[in-house]
Amino acid sequence: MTTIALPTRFAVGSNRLATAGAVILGLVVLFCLAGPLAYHSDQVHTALDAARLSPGQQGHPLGTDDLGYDVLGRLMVAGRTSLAIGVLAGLLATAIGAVWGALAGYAGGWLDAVLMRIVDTGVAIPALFLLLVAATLVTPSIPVLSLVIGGVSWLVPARLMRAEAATLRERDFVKAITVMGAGRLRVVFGHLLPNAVGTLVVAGTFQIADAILLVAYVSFLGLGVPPPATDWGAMLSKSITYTYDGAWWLILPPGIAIVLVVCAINFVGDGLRDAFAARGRA
Amino acid sequence: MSVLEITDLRVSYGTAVAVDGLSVTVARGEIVALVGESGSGKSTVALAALGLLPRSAHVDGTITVAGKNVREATGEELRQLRGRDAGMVFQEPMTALNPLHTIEFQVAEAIRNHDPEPRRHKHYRDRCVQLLERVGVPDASKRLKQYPHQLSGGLRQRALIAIAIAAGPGLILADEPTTSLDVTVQQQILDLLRDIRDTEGTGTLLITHNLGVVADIADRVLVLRNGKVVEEADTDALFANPRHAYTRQLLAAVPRLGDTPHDEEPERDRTVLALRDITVEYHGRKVVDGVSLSVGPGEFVGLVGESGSGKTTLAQCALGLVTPRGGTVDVFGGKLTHKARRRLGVVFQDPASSLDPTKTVEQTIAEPMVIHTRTSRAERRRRVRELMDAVELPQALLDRRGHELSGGQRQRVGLARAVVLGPDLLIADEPTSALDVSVQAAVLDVLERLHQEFGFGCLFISHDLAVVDRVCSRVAVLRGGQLVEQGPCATVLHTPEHPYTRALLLASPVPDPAAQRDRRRLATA
Amino acid sequence: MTRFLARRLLLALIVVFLVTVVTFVILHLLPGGPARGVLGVKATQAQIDAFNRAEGFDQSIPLQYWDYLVRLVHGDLGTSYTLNTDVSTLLGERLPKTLLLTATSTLLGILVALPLGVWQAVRRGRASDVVTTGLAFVLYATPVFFLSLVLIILFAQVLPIFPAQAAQGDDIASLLSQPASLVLPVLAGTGVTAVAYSRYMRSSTVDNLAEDYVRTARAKGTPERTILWRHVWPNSLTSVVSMIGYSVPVVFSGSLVVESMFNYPGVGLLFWTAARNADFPVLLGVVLVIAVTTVLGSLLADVVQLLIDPRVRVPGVKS
Amino acid sequence: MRRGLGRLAAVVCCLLLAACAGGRARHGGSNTVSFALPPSATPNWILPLAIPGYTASYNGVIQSALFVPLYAYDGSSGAVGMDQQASAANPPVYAADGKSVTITLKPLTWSDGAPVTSEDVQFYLDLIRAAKDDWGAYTKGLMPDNVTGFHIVDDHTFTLTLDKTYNPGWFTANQLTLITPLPRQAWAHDPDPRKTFDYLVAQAKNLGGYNTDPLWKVVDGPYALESFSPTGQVTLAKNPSYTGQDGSHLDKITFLTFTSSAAEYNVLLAGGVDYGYVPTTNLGQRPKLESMGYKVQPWNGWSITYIPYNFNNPALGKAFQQLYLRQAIQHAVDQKAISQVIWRGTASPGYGPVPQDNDPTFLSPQQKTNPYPFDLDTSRRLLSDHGWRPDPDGILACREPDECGPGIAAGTRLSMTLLTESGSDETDGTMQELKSELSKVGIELRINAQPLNTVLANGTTCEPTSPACAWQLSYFGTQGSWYFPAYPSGEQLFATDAGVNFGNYRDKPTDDLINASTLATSPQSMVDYSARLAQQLPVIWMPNPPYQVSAIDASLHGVVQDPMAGLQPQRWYR
Repeated sequence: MTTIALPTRFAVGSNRLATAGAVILGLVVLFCLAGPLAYHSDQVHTALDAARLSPGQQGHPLGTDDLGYDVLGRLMVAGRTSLAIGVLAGLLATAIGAVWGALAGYAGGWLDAVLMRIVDTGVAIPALFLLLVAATLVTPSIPVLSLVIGGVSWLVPARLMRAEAATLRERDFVKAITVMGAGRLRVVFGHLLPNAVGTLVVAGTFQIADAILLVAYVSFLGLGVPPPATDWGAMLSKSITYTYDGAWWLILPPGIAIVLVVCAINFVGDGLRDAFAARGRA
Repeated sequence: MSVLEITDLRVSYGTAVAVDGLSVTVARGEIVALVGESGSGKSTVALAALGLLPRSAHVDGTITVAGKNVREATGEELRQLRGRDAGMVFQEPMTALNPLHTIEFQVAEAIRNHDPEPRRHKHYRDRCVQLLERVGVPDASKRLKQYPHQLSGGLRQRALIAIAIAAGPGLILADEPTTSLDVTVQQQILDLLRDIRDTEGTGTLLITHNLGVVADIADRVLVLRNGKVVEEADTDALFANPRHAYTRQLLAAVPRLGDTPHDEEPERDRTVLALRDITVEYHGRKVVDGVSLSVGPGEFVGLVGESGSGKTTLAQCALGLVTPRGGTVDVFGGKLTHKARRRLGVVFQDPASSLDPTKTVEQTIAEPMVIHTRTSRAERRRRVRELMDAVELPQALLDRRGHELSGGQRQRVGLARAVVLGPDLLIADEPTSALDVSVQAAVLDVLERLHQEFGFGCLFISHDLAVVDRVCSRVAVLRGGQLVEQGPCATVLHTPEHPYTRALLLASPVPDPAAQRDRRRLATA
Repeated sequence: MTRFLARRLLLALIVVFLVTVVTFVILHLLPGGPARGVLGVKATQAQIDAFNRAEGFDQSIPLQYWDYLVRLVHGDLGTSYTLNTDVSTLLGERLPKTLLLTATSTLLGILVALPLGVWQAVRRGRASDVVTTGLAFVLYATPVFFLSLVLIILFAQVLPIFPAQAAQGDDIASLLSQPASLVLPVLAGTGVTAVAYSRYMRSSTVDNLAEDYVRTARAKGTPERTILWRHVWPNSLTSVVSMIGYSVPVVFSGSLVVESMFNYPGVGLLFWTAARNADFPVLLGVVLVIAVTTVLGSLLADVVQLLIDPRVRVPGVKS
Repeated sequence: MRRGLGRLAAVVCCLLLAACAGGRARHGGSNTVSFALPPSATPNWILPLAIPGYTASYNGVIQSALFVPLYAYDGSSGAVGMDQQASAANPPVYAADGKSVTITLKPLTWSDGAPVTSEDVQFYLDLIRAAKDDWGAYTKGLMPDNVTGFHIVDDHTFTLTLDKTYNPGWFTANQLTLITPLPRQAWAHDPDPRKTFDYLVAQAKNLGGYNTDPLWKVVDGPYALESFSPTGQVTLAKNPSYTGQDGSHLDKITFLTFTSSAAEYNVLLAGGVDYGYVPTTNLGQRPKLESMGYKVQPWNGWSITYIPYNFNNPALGKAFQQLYLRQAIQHAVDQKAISQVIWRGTASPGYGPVPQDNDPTFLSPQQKTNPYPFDLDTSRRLLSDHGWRPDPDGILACREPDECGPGIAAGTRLSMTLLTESGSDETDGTMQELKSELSKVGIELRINAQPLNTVLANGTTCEPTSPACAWQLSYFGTQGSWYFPAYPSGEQLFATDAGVNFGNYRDKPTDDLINASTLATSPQSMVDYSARLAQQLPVIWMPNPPYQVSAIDASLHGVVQDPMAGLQPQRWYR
């Protein structure tokens, strides 16, 4: 049996984009975490007497918003929230999805059918509706929002993992170890999940990116963390007002921050996918 | 006059050299075989001949097809050359055909591509029918309307050959054209290739790993190893008098029927595996139909059959992976309980998927011990080392993972895992089919030694009669889900009673051109 | 084939049923119920009790659900608490507008994305691919509301070419009478779909270009252009077509945001208003419509798959 | 398939091209006016007999244009008072004992030719008496329970017998205004008033029938219904058979509905509205609007805005009962800055229980001058003087229970949750500002923003032991917490056990003053009431947002922005 053994080819640039993504991500994280150490601004108390200042006025490089918060400092504080929720929610969604999908894919039969119909149902209900209801049931905070967003976005990883598990289940090593007496838990946790790690890491990366977007949506709709805490989406929630006030540039810092971070994470995810695909082929 | 002339071909990907200074010519009406094991670079040669190598390949040397220099041809010249001067037949007829187009579309396209005035595809229907009839497709006009997935493997390969010869090329490049086919179908395809050569005078470059196929059809042979030709000779000369050590080694590794003496086996009254009247249905179709089979303690039973004969399904019944619709499965005189599984070992066909790529060799071999025993870590480690020795693997591999091993090494690890608890029954489903012959021989040696050491009963599933003859004492032949014949190897494989067994035996090519000619005469008679 | 469809239809029904259960239960978990929101600050306890009695909120949730289901089967989605109109009429007015928005932007998205994806795949790894793929990533990373904002700023404020607001009015004709007001919402919606589809199309085409049948086609002398459009394109399309069918929820949630940004009088806006007023019958109705559309989308994807892929349509050989 | 795609592409291109040629409407012009209703306001009730859920003011505007109420109160004169022109009767004459009142109707005529008579008033009273539990304005003990007899003197004169003596000002403004004469000859469907009531309600629920139902053709107001779309767009045309003194100058007025304020604003910018509103957030564009020919004017409501304390809250109720704590909190509310910066000058500070910026009649000097101005130092001192000391996290805790006050345990922390309505930038900003200032004093305010209905549903009156009493502070005042009827007394707000006394405020002197304001005849009790509650702080007084910030076509004259949110479009002219 002959196969042409070609060395793995990366898509030109995918690797470079991934590196660029990682660098951008690192810089943004540094900006959000270490930024406030170097650049001090009061992000707890309003300052109505210093509201709506243009960039550069009174020592505010990016100006102030309509309650007098320094925009540059706010960008850092907001970024912490966005990133924290994004990462936590993304990981949670991936974890739930992984176990759910692995169970469905490995068990097959009626359990698979039941579990996947639940996923179908979840997909058919708009996530925004669930978030809206959730926000009225509980007071938003970083852990709560992470739970809620993770809780509504595990469906995609669950489907991915199910497909992966259904494939893995047919692999000889799983059959062999099952025949020789391995139990379901051992197979799922000892073999299926470790083998799906590549898929999961990639899915997790994309989940984090998507979660950051979802947090932005939620906050944009006013269902985010209560003030004075904020996040990038919340900074944009008054954007329409800003544009009518002629302060349209106020929407750029948080808007660009979201796009930049989500983009960077996606680049990294794509790079990881290629890397895992390469390892799988080796 | 030669239809293909390759001089001093070198192909490399980065630093990896695939082909290293290969020269070969194929004349009209000649069948030249390029034989070698995996990684020898033989497929690269075929692709290079039509300029089909990926951009990343670095190519040196000259390639001339029908007098045209392939390496200097422009894109359009190359396109014209492909199909008209040389047709190509690939190994996997399923993936090599476009699943969304009818056979007619795909055959007609091959004609149309070289029609100076291309017309709509349906204008070529008559020619397509002729072509399909030429390659022996029954009901040609009906088949034209069908899609690849509606055809059997053999018919797909015939359709591919029809595509290859559609524009009347002087050369056919056949890359492992029969590897994925059953022996009986393989025989038909080889006959077809020979017939095309005889009638159309086409030259053929046949790429294969199977020395039996070479002996059957080739006029001349080049033996390839690591991209280099180690020996070139006429077929008869090569088999009669191999000059290079590697060629000799290859030939020696090929199992042959009758090479292994069979002792009289005592009748056994106990069984480790007893399948009684097993019937399995998929979607209302009987895949296994009333098969009874037993394996005694220490007995080595072969189960042979072509694809779709139900042999793997039967094995899965024994393993509890498939629940039969009718009949009983009896393992160690009872049901297949968790306790019984401790005494059961299993080896599968595909070395690529037989090991968990996230586990080290040591973890893999030790896993059954973790499941069934409470042995200490040190004890497990000692046992794993013993087994590494038993399957002839160096201890250095203990911390490697599956994908860092070769195919043969992986199957050895699989064997070690299967026998780590000293099983009473081993079920081996085509454990060597995916391996090169030399590796296969070594793995079979290991298997036999383990059998002697542990004395397990074994159900050995294979499509290769010679392999079965080599390791088994008793054999059962399956066809279409039914048991055709069973008995001692000495009887069934040497003096078969059933016509199907006989046909099977005749269809398996042997690496001996003279014998192969005799057999062919017998088969056509 | 009929059995396949029947099976899929049954699954779709099950999913829709589950959606109604989940939505209903979730809404009735909300504290306080809708009475205050509907009746206002000045309502007395007696009036609130009367409202709850009239709407059946004093009954157990399963009983209420049963009533709801019975009415649903008769095509009665209930009556809006605040708009004094039955929900089916409201949806009948709004749904065509949302469909106009989503269908136009999906169609535009497809028209842009599919050729773009093929082009990127063919030029894979070259500068033009890297640049367009990078841009697609940027657009993908842009939240719809931000994209809408940027569109508003650029095309309604800096260069006032298009209105920032969709036309208002009772029927779809009023929307079509001011097509200029549709441009920005449609563009924002197109952004959502085009990016997703072009990513699928690119990777699907890249995968298919590496398939054996492409090598076969090349080996028989097929021109590259024919290989691309007659061999690779249909194959890439089969997987992307189902992606398009499955993307209905994405398109709809995009539409929820786009409609609220451009004040487009469709189902999405109805949803926000109903959410603000705790208008349960309308919320249930909208979620049900979205769920049914989602399920229909995947059903449609399967049917189209059935039509274009002979492997699904025609039974193969038994192996 | 491919051809189909091509055709669609062509259609899309046409759409895009046509898009560039879209036109715009222009405000002003003929003798008609288009009026923008508040966002999401959809008129859905034409019958001047409201049932719960249909009492919105925009319904009332349309009803009173069609059916003249017995007495209209509005701010058209500059102060809130009776609008004689818009009333169906001459001012009421109370008997000396105050236990009966005699009313004479003006010579109005129904559009079917019949005169408006005393029986039409009796018809109304019979209806609400028969179905009082289903009547939206019913409060036990008040109308119609407090009218014990109806005596017809003649076709235009009748006498009502009352169950006790009432303050005539209050009774006219808050009780008689509820009555509207109805066309008995056209509407008395059944001799049984209950059945008639049900019939009328059923007809009124059928929005689709408004255009054709003959019931609604019989009107006595300055306008008649021209068209009514189920989505809420309503057009009224001048009533040709109107016989009163308040006839319409305009030919037509159209009420437009919008799903959001942003939508309205854009139509306003496009010139599609004569009388619209500017979302506060868009006030930055005021000059542009003015250059387009709009007058931009806040429309102040007859309202107050506040945050109730839940005095029954198990954790902090006892603390809230301490006046010094309420004073400390009130000192931390920078009403001026909130009004100026966050509301951009459209809201106005409010320091007590009566509307402060329309009519000084009831305003006490105490409320007017603000007894508790923004002063964080005083706030801090009040708390430290009463035994509150900061914890390590800066939040004050009670360390001297004797000084803190009865029922406050040592260690009680001043950390409170504010349930506030979501969806408004101004409210969000106000709450952030409040939180920020309170944190400087050592009080932690946790903000829980929820949709308005959730806030209302959760922040209601409750027993201390009930889990429903978990709320501590609640804000539902984005559009003003409370709109008063004509007479701004507090019997529903701050009287013990009153329906909208959500926080369970109990104060005997207040109860007495409220009683006096409804029963006694002198206005002094109202002024005293204003003073008392400005000092006692039953709630946190907050800036009162405007009803809306209007943008009015400069060529439209005669417009008075009635604090009671009523409209008198008949008096507008160009």
